[in-house]
Formats: sequence, structure tokens, C-alpha cells
Amino acid sequence: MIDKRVRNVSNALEGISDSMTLMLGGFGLCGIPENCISELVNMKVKNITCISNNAGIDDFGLGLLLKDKQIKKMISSYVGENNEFERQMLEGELEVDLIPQGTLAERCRAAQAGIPAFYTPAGFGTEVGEGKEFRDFNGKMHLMETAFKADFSIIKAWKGDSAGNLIFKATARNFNACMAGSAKITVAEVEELVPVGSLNPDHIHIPGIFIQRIFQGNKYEKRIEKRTVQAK
Amino acid sequence: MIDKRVRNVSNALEGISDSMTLMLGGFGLCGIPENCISELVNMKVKNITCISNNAGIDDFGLGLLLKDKQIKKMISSYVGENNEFERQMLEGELEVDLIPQGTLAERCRAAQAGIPAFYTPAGFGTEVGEGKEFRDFNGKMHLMETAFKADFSIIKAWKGDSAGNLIFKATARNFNACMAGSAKITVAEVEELVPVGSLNPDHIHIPGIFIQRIFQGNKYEKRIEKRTVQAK
Amino acid sequence: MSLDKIGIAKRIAQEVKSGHYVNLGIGIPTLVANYINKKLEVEFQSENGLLGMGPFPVSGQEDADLINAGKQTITTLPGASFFDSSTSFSMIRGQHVDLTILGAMEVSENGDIANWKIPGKMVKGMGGAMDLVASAQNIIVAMMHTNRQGESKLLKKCSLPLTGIGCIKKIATNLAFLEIVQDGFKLIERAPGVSVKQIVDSTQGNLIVEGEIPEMKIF
Amino acid sequence: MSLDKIGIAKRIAQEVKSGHYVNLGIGIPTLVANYINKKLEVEFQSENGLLGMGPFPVSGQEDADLINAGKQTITTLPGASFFDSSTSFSMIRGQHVDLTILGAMEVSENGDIANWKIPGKMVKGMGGAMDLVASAQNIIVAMMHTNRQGESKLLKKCSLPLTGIGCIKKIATNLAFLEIVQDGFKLIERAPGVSVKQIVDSTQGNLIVEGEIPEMKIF
Repeated sequence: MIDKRVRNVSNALEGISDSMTLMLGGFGLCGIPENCISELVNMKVKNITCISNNAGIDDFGLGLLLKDKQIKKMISSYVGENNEFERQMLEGELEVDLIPQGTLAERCRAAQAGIPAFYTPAGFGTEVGEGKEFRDFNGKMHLMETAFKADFSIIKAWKGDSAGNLIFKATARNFNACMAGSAKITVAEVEELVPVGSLNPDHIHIPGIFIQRIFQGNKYEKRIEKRTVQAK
Repeated sequence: MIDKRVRNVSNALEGISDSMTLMLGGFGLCGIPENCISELVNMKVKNITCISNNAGIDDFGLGLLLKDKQIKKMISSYVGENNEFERQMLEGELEVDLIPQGTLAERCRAAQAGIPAFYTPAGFGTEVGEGKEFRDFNGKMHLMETAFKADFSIIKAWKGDSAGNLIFKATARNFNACMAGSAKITVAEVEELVPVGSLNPDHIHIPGIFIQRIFQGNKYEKRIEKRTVQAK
Repeated sequence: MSLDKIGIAKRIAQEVKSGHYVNLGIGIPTLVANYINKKLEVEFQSENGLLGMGPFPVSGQEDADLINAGKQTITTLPGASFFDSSTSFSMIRGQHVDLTILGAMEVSENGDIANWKIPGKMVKGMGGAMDLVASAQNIIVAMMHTNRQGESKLLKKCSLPLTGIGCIKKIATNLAFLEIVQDGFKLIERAPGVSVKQIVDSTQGNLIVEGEIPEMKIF
Repeated sequence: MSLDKIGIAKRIAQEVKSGHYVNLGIGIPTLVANYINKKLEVEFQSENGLLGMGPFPVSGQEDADLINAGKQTITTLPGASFFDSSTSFSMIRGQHVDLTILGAMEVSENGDIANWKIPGKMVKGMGGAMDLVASAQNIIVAMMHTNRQGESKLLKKCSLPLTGIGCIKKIATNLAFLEIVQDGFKLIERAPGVSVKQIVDSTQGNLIVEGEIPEMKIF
């Protein structure tokens, strides 16, 4: 067993510096690496490029980094829940690369899988396709999309063991699984770090080989973005 | 819930006819769709093209179809355990397309995922690359490989429910998971068909959307190819 | 009289067939789930990683780890499964999802759709919409026939940045149900109490009106 | 005197470092697992879908659903995980596996390897070997220095169909441990009791012998 445990969030993010490209898991506020995001705020790293499906909300998630102007560029599919983001983008303070969600997920997965490029029909004929190579397969046009390159991938799982094996809960799996192993160093924060051998090998969603560092987060707020209930 | 159950193996394979291309899961004899293979022998379909990592052994697995000369062409990565196969191939009775195992797996997955083509370094500079497009990414040469097209995909899982959700056991997952949804119709045979709702949604390896027909196999021989034990 | 959002949702619900895996966009499409015949075998896919989506939870049962693509708390039905985003878009790109229902700002007579961006104004992003429209075989657009200024949203050519080209087959609006054919928008049904003239006046793109146009049956 | 298969495996085991994920090919490479320092943190990957592979089972504990890439029944160690073939090759292609040890029929002085086919004779297929050699950063070949006819397997140019080009870095044979450098095979160590002359005589490709060549330490 290769032990991937680090003591705390600060050790987990050791080596992150200004101008790096970071991948961050989560969909909306669901499954975001809360402890690592707080630490990035503390570290005051600047000029970072974030690959993340969303940009958090004004006072939580990646919104915290936006507020402090730590982000130079966002690569996302949907950023609609964050007013400060929209302001910075429209005023040109923030570079933004909006790409289709499936393409985003697959470009992460391609990085994980050592596939430098692949073809997808998403975005052909739109401004997403501008300047990109396209090609006909089976009578349909496809864009060539390339694997992301990131310095760190920062993800969050429900349970993890010392070997870095991860299990996610419900829809908190989302981009966290696609981003495991998609950067030089993948950091996983978990709600519960369990001893090696306590996870069923058939239930593991991400094998430890994709993870370089793992730690248990201090606390999880797990904020709900849109609490929606039905009448009883 | 969409009910994917069919009564038996014969209903499961309805529509399979001569000259079709079939994908079959399994690695060696591990996780092969035993009941479907027996039925293919009974059906006496001819001239089939099989996409399968291996070709079984002389008297089990795809070896049974080879013996009856039902197979026109094999697309595999390793066929070393089958003497009849080797004889048919060397004597030119059987067309064979040998391709790297990772490329085989990814071409199945690409079909499942609607990705018509991708790039991989495997096989560049070898006879596998002959006649194929190649391209430099990040200073390294890669081949362009395309998604498979098959008429039926035939896989085997450990447990499945009426909705087609599948759970595999240990290393019997192998190509079975990559081939789910990689053909127009995917047939899954399972050791145990359980009522919908009895599988934990976090433990499902293949969601039912990728499966068109499911049934519980009559019996499983689960033969071991190389029984290897240590001294006690 | 024209349809309200619920009316549009009810009309679209009639297009859902047994055996369909359905992806619903936010807004009117989300409402469609409420009006599908309960006897049909249908499953909802949410592109953030859930198949077999159920209704909203009752108060106190919300789970921050269980949301839909609109970030709303939801529940699962028996037979549900969870998966990651790349698997989710394998379902979409690989054409395993049978029916996609989504909103639009504009649709053109050749089936182009614009629904993700108003330059210099609204830049929320396309989310999964571009993947959905590029791959889905069967897309129904749910929208108002005209915008707040009373201008038609069924155009000769979209003026906003496109989400996808030549992909839309059916449109349900507050005024009509239409199909996109070779030459433009073919009027299939009028909303209850809406005249053909009203639809003609509200449609900028080429509208094809052949024979008697029946009125929708909305229950 | 030259090394037997176990000796070769023991020498290669010395190259395994703590933190390594290792993929072992069939034959001599499989034996390497037995001789790795137990204090090292090492995990074995089997490309049919297992990480954390353990030893063979004791009799009666064999499970048909639990095999390695050589189709042998095996066991798992604590921390093991199972996955499908495409994920397995994501590990390999994505360079997450740190060390690959495999057999070869021929290796050339520029690092080409041939180990999968003898035209018209042996056509078993490449299995995962082409993926492994195309992506692995760190590959060690385990083989006999010469074939049964006494001909060198360390060549100027491979005569058999290639498995990969310019990918091999280190070779352990019954006679020597070598590294492939710019100009050819650099002799690093002699097997116990084997002379430099014996190695020179058994090597057809360019052999680089610089200074005193130490003898391997095999425990």
C-alpha cells in the first residue's frame, strides 16, 4: 500500500503558487473541496487559472477567490449564480473561457486517461467552434478538443482511505471523479478518512493511483444553493 | 423505471443474424457471457465479426463459435490461449485484427460515449499504425483511432436489476463495462437479477440507460483458465 | 387566450413516450415531469450525474449531496443510479438519452437554436446545452412565442450567438405546437383559443400552414 | 555462470522504489514481485482491472472472478480496487503507472522492442504491451541475453515486428544489466561470474563499456 496521507490542508496544497492552473471539482456548491478553497484564500495565491464547472456563489465556493481577485481566468461551463463573477467578466477584469459541460468533463477525463485529443459534435457551428479544427465523421461535423493541462487537481470525496481510494456520495461525484489524476498532482479532501482495507474494492469510484495527497477536511458546511421542497 | 427484462436468452438475442458485428465482454474466461455464447452456437449464426479481447479456449467461451466456424473475423488484443484459433488464423480461414488492449477498450468506450475518434500513442511506429493517421501532440506521435460500430453488445454482470443497472464482481468487470451501450443493442446477462430498488445507486457500475435487454443466466460454469495457488 | 407555462409543459408531456430517458432543462421543461402520464415507463436524467430523478424532497429531507442540474435539492426513485460528469455526457453524446426538452431565446426556421448568451449582457454559460443539442435525436424547445417586447422568437435566422445548428425538431410555445421541416416552421396545433392569424403574426420565420390546424388538447 | 530467471527477477526488484505502481508482464516479470523489499510501499497493477494485487490464493480460495492479466487466479491486498479495462488503460496511457516490467524477444540499441509476433508462426497478439511501452516513462525489459540458437537479442535493429519504438530504458538479462543511452546499450553491471567479454560476444547491437564494470549484487 502506498500511503497518500498528508497531515492537513496546508501540506496538501504545498507547491501551489501564483499563475498556476488548478482544476477544482464540484457542480454548483455540491461536492466542492471546501477546505482547500479556504486554504487557497489564506495562501493568497494570485493570477490563477481555474478549471471548474461553476464559479461558486458570491460568498462561498470559488466566489471567495473571485472576491479577492485571485483568479485571472475561469474555464467553466456555467457561471450564472455569481454576480461578482458576471461583473468582473463584463468589465473585462476576468478572462473567461466558457465551454460546453460535456466537453469540459471529457477534457478532464482525457487528461486523466492520456488521450491528447478527441472529437465531439458539441459546439460545432457556434462561437465555441471558432478557430478550432473540425472534421466530418459519419456525416456529422465534430470539433477536435484537447486534454486539459493543469498543475494541481483539487477534488472532494465522501470517504477515502490512506491509499487514496475514493468513494463519492450521490451527485457529489460529478467533476470530482473526472478530475482525479488529470493534473500533475491531485489532492483529495474527504469527509471521512478511513483505514486502508475498510472500503470494498468493488465500491471504490476512484482508485488511489490517481491521487497523490489525501486528508480529512476539518469541517464541511455543505451549503445548499437552491433548497427546493415539495408541500407535504 | 424502464423495464429491460426479457424472458430468456433466446429473447435477449432476438435480431442477431448472419454477418453482424458483435461485441462480447470478458477477459480470458473471466466475466464472459456464457449463456449468450451457448445460444449463439444454438442459433448457428454465421460470418460474424467478434470484437472481444480474447477468443476463449478450444472448448469454452468464443472457442465454441470458432470450432463451428461461425466467426468470420476476430478483433482482439490477445488470442494466445486457443489452438484452433491460431490454426484458422495461420491458414487464412479467419480474418484477424489484432489491436492494442488499451486501444480496444477505448474504442469500445468511445462508441458508448459518442466520441467518433481519439488519439493514442499505442502502436505508433509498429504495424498497428500502418495506414492510420498519426499526429504529433506535445512532441509525441499518436495514432487516430475510431469508435467501434457494432450491431449488438453482449455482456455479463454479477447482479442486475429490472431497470438494467449492473454491478460487476472483482476483475470480471473488465471489458463488460466498456461495452455497455457501445452497440445499437446491449444485452446483459447476470448471475442474479434483483428487483429494482435493491441496488445502492452509489454502487451501480453501469446505469440501466446503457442496457436494452437483461436476463438472468440459467447457470454459470465460470471456468478458471489458469488455476494457480500457493503452497500453504 | 394562450397557454401559460403549465399549459406548455402539459402539451410537451404528450410527446413523451414509454421507454424514454428524458433530460429536462431548467424553467418550463422542469415542469413537464409533473404532467407525464404515470403509466408510462420514463426516467429522468440530470446531467450532473443522476438517472432516475424523483420529485423535490419534503422539508427536512433535503440533502446537499443530492441536487439536479438546476442546483435544486431533489430525490431519487427506485432504480436510480449516480455517476460522474463524463459518464453523464457519455449518455448524452452517445445518444442514449431519448428526449431533450429545453428552453430557448431564439429558434430559426432551419432548426438553429440560441439560448445561452446575450453579448455584453447575459453571459451565464451554456452548461450542458451545447452537448445536448449537438447529439440529441429528439429535441423539443419550450418557450414563449414572442419576447417581452412582443418580437417573435421563431426567426428566419437567429440574431444571438448559437447553441447549436440545425438540431431542433419540435417547438411548443404559448401559442402553438410546431415542427421544423425542410422549409421552415410547420404549424401542427394551435393553443386553445388561439387563431392561426395570431400565430402567423407572431412568427417571423417562414411559417407553413397546411389545411385545417387543430387545436391542442390540454387536460 | 549466468543468472537464472529468479536471478534476473531479483536484480530487477532492486530497481523498484517506494511509491511505485508497477505493472508486471507475464514470465520473469511476474517473479519480480517475490523479491521486492517488503519495507517499500509498492502496489501492483494488473491491466485486466485490479490495483493492489496480492499473491496466488491458497488452494480452495481460488475465485474465477479474480484473475490477473496472465489469467492466473490471484488475491487482493488491503487497499485494492477493481475497475474496468478503459479505466485500467487510463492508468497506463495517462502515465499513472510508474514502472513497467516486461519480457522481450528483441531489443534494439535505440530502445525499440519486439515482443508480440513472429510472422507466420506465433501470432498471439500484443495484449496490453503496446499501450504499456508507448506510455510508460520507466520500462525495464527482463529477458535472456541470447535466444535458443545462441543469437543475441540485443540488436542494432529489431528483425521482428515492433511493439514500440525508442521506449526501452533498462534491460536485465542473464548476463548483464544495461541502460539504453544515446549511442546504444550501456553496460552497467555484469551478472555474477560473467566476464565483460562474454557480454560483448553476446551483444550484436552497439555495446558501450566504460571503465570498470561492477558485478551485480544479488541476494
